[in-house]
Amino acid sequence: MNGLTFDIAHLLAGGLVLVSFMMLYQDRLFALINVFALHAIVLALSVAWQAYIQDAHHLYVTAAIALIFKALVIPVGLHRIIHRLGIHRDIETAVGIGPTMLAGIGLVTLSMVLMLRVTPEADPLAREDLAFALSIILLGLLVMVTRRNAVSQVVGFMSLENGLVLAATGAKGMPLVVEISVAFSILIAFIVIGVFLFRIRERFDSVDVGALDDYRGERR
Amino acid sequence: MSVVALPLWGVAALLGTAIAAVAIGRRGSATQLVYGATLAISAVVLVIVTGELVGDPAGVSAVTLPLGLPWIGAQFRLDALSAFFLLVVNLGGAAASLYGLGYGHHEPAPGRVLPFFPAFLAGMNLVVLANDAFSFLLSWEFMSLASWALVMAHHREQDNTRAGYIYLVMASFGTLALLLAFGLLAGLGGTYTFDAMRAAEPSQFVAAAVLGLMLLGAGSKAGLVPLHVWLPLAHPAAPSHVSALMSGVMTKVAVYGFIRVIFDLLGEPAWWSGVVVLSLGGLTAVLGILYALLEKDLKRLLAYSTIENIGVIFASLGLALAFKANAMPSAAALALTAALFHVLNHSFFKSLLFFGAGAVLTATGERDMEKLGGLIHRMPLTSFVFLVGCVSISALPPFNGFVSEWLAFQAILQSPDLPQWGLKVMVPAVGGLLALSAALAAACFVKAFGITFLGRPRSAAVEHAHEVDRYSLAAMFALAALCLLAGILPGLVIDGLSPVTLSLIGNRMPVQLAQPWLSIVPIGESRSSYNGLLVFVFIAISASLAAFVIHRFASHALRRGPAWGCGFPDITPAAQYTAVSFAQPIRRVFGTFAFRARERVEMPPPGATAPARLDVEVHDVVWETFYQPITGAIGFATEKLNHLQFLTIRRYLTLVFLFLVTLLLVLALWP
Amino acid sequence: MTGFSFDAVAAILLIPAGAAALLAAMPNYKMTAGLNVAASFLTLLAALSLFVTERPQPGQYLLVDDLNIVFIVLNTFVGFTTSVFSASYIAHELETGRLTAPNLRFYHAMYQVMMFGMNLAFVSNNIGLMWVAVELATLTTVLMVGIYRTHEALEAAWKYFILGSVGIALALFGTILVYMAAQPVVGEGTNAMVWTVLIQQAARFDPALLNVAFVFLLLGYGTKVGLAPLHAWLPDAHAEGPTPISAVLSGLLLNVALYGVLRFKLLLAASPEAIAPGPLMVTMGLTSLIFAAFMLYRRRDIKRLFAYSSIEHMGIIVFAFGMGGPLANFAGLLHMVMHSLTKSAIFFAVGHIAQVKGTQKIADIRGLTESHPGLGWALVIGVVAIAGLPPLGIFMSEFLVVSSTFARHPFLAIPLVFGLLLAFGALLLRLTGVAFGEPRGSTAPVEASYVPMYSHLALVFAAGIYLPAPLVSWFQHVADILG
Amino acid sequence: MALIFELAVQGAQMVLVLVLAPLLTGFVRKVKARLQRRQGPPLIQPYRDLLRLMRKEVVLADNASWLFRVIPYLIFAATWVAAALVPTFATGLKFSWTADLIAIVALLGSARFFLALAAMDVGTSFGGIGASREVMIASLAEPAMLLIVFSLALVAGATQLSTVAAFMASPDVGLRVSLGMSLIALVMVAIAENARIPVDNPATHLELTMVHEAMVLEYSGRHLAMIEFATFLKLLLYVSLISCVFIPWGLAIAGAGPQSLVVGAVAYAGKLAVCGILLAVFETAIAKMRVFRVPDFLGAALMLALLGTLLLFVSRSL
Repeated sequence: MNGLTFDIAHLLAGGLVLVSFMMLYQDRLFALINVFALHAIVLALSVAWQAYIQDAHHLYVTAAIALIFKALVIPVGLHRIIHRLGIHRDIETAVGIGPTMLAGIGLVTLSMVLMLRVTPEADPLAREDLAFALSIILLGLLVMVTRRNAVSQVVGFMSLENGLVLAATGAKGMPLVVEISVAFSILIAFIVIGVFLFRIRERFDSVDVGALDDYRGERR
Repeated sequence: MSVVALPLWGVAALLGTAIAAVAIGRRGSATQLVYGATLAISAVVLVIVTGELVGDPAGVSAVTLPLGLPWIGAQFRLDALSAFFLLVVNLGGAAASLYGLGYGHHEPAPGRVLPFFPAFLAGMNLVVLANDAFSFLLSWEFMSLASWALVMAHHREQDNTRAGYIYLVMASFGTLALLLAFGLLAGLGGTYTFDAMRAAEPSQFVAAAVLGLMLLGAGSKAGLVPLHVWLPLAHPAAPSHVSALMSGVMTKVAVYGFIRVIFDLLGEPAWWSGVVVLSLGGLTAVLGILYALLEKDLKRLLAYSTIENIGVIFASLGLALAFKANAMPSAAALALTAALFHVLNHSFFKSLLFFGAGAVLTATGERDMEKLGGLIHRMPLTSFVFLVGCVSISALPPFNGFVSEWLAFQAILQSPDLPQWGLKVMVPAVGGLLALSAALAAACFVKAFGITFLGRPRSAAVEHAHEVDRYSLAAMFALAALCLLAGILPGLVIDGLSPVTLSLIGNRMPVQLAQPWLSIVPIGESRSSYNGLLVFVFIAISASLAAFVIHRFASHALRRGPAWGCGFPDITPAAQYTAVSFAQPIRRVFGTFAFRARERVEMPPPGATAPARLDVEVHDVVWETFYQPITGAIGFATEKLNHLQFLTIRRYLTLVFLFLVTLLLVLALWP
Repeated sequence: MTGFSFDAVAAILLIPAGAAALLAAMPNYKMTAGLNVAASFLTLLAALSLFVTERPQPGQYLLVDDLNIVFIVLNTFVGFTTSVFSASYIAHELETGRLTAPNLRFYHAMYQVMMFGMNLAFVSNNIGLMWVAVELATLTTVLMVGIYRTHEALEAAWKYFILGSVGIALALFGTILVYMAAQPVVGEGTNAMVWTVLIQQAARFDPALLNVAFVFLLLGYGTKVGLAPLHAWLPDAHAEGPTPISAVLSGLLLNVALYGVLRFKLLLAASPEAIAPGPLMVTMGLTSLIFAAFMLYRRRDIKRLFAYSSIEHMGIIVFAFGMGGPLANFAGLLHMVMHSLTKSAIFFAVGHIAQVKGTQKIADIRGLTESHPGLGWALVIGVVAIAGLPPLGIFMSEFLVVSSTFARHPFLAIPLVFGLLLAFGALLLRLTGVAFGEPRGSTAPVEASYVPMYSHLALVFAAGIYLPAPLVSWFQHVADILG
Repeated sequence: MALIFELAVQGAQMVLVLVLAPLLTGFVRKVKARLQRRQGPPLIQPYRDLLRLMRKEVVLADNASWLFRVIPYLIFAATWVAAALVPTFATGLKFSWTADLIAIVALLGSARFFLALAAMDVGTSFGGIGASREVMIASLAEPAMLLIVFSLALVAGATQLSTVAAFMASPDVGLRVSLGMSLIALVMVAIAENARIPVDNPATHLELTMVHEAMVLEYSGRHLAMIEFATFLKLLLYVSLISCVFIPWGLAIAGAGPQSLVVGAVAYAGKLAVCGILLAVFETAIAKMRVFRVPDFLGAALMLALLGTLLLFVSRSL
């Protein structure tokens, strides 16, 4: 029993990492957003699974949040924005795919090494979860770093948040306050980003951060 | 109430005056009130400390106020050393205040001077009184700050702001050096009181480090080469009575700091420390006076000569260290007395000279000697006292400058008894350097007086010059009188200094007032002796005798006529020797190695009508060697780093990301 | 009495919250400004009452101890003075039309929300709650930085937002890790996040987890402290936002984040096998100090200049706490308080200057001591203070940091001194240009009260020469807590 | 009684230098003339010159200041006092301890200081030339002189001339390299200080080469007399200095009886004659050098003196 539950949890978490890699691989915005939706779905599944095995029912809420907001609402919204800004054709990776993938692999191994140093008698499930979560977070950061476009940076950021959620749910009996805060932060993030995109569109033709940088405070 | 409280009350009064000055600075009567107050306060404190120094020489009184660093409080202490330096400070302060009573009226913006002048005096008093590291550094830096504000008084001139900038940066460099020195002395326990430091026995390494740091810290304030660069910029920039204080007194406060730490707190010195200080002193003396010789700005010339005198003082201090390290107390006492005597003398004549320069400045509005000349006719009194100052600073008998110089030479002549060969050989060489600097000083002040006051006026400004007000004259004459007195009655001063040497070295020079005819005898009469009084009397007698005989028997006929000048009728005053041309022979002798001076003469071929040209280029070697590289390096680094202000957000994220990854890697590879 | 004092804590939280709601509803800006001041003042009183009343027992969520009470009082005090300053400042902005009435309503509401967030962060006994509070404060400041809606303001806010939220995420992950470390020992549930519980049990936590956690927390909160190389948001946010916000950012928000770092430093220090947090903090502190010192030289915008000096001082403070030991910790605390007061005072002055001169360009401001003596000399005093010259407070803390460091690790003191001197040179260079020389730009008088500015400077001056004994013993006690 | 005797002797010395100084200069001139196959002026010519100048009226430049008129007396007084403090025929005189060798050098220094000022007072270019060259020469000659004083003092353990002379007369001086060097250096300095060939030519009026003459160019009448007299005194001073330090034999020691004083006086006259002849021979044998060669000349003296001082530590035992 325990073995099976463990395997499934392991599978889902690993799947998340895999999807993160897929995100690294995309160089079109639409594709990126779709993959992110997938990412969110897998997250929702794993959270739900955690909820089931820990029979902590409040986690179902988190799963639902993940499913509804991240898998549906946000991707749709981003699609809209991209259409409105007409930037869906941009190829916007700053670093080549190959190096990015290599870096990603390096990051995953790094997080593995770190987490395996944790004493074994800690709950192995938690350990694996943490390892995966850490790699997802790092990969999300990598996405943000290697993308020029603000939208894709936001996407990368949200995949990072997914990693957080995974970690949080992996932590047994972590009080509700954390989930709330996670949801809350995503909410804020989305609202503020929305506000920004809106404002920025007023002023710039694209949300390209590079365009923003032309308006640095001190010019040389 | 312990004695130390009295000068502290004086300090409080000065600070109160400063605050009051902020309030009343706008009013016309402010100048009178403020300088009157400072004069009164300094005079009172002067009387107190003199009484203390004479009446109760060995007395030590300390007090702790609930201020400053919380767990030790602000500790103050009055002993022989601090009493002597308080005397120097307040004497200078009183003279400057008296001078300011008149000079202050020429101040365009008194609001920028009046509050800071008393604060400056208060700061210097506090430094000398402080008995723990925190209060010492606080007052030290407060002193710098107040003087900085005074340097910035005429802030519209570009040069002054630059001078102020370099000054304050160097000052806080010095303060940080001192801070490190005290950090070492305080040790791990953080015992910041001087008493604790005195008790502690620092290791050889610590002692060496402290000496180095003190040379950096106190040296940069006193103006030791190569840390002197700020001095010739800042001292002239301030109003003249402040310049007098900075040159005549503040540098002495720095010397006090050095003596306090090295002689008092640090315990037994190592013999090589004498070598270091000695050589630095000699170098400073010669370089300082050479700079002064090339200068044509009167106040800057005086500032450079301050550097020279500081060099002389430090050379004597180095001797004292060497003797102290080799357990030759009597010789050490002699050297230390020479140093302190010179401190006193320099505070006299340097203040006097700066007052004179200020008088010239107010009368003509000129500091550039090339535009002066012939002032002796229009400002006879000023020129007389200035002459007295020049003679004293050129170390000529029977004035005071010579006595301290002579004592220093006598101390140098004790060197054969030193065990270390290095010192044996080096001390006379440094003596040669001191002699050289003395001779150059004489040349420098022949130039200063000759170009400024003698000859014919070089600009219209001089034509309308007239004598300065009576306050200024009073201040200058008082100092001139002191110069002569200290010169003809040196025994008084030497005996007055004995408690200081007793407290620092445990020995003193023989009692001088016991000598017949008030002559001074460092060791024994058969070895060496000097009697300023008799020399003065003899010169006076023989001069008047000669004059009498001449006027009795020779002709009185006297006819005024045009100058002879070998029959050359040179009408224009421009044909006179200028400051630069006066220094030219010396520049040719010493300039080539001291300043990498080059002369290029472009002589047109015979028949060509083009004028011949003489180009002289002089390098400030110290600046180019030590400071330009630093500024260059900082400029380069800022240029490079400044790009970090203009990265894209993605790049900033990359920075964060890389930093995170590195830290994680460190953790992963952590054993 | 416990009941009453708990009310004090509650008041500290509830007054800003309520005020925020009210302000959001209120139309008229004069009233809102007044209410803003009033609310901040009440909060200050509540905070002060913590001294006289007996402390509540630490609960699961709230805690008042010697450490955070210092922060709370400082926070509410500067919050109050800044609200006074902002009243006049904002009025001027309204006249010049840079802000509209709705903006102001939003602004004031956000101001109180921010105060609420910061107070909550200080009093929270629960690392999760603390995290929430810190992020709340951060996000509100993001919105206020962007309030002018100029290109520069938007870009600054955007930069702040992206970097800030990455920081948020990292900090959260660190918090989760701490929970993971605590959970096996303390057991599941809220207790594993309660600070007072954690610190008792810390010795038995898994060191490896704690190490990773600390790295993430240091980066997460360090981003808000503005430590190099995580500082990028700070200069622009200071330069482009309204000046009261710059004052609050430098004076308060940085302290909030610093407080977080300190708490977790304690946690790590309590666990013997975990890596010592000291060296890491010392390194980051020195890096920030020297880097900021170099950056100061090329600044042309006066607010950005002082923003970098904030980075520099945060570096010094983190360095001091990293060094540890009674002297250094004392110095760190003192330095933090003094820096908050001085820097906010400087920003008040800069705000007036920018308004009267109509520019933030250093090159266009000259001879202030002549054209506006009150303002100019205040700036001189402020810069002299921030540069660590006596007789002002920062001199004492720098004295203690440098001397104690040199006695223990001479080779750490050298770069420290180097950085200090470098920064001093830059600040003085700019000050000389701004405060002295031929006056340039408008010489119109400033119609705003200098009271907040000079009251801060007066406090700093007083602290520089005399620290009251109770305060000292208090700081010493806290220093001992910090180890 | 003893006191009166001592005072008398002291006074005698003061008068003696005053009387002898012009004679020495006259003697040197005479010998030089003879060496140049000239008749030369009579020995007493300097006295005549002084008297003539005294009788002449003073022509004062229009813009000459009070300083210009005071200075000649100051110079004369300072030089006279200095000269009177150097033992001539007897050591340990009543006031010989008033000033040691360093002070004597400094006295001459102040005389020079004022002379240079006087040169600059009228404001002609020649005064400037003279003054600036004079201080340049002095800036090298004075340190050299002081180093010589050092080496003497390090040998004799005193700067008190009487003591030094007594020590040099005593047998335990021994033969020392450094003393020889100091002697040479001292002679070179003396030549420079007294403006003799090759450094300067006391007899020339060729502006570009002259130093001392350029300074006193504006003086006339009694003022010039004072300055001339001071010059004579200076020469005598240096000669008696050299003789009392390096050929101290015959000097009457402190508190000696009249007969030994007489011996001392005779010996002193002999020394003066010898030195005068040597000086004359040297001056006729050598040519005047360019002004900017002078630093090299004096630099050599400086180096010699320094070397002498340093060699002391090596050759001490000898």
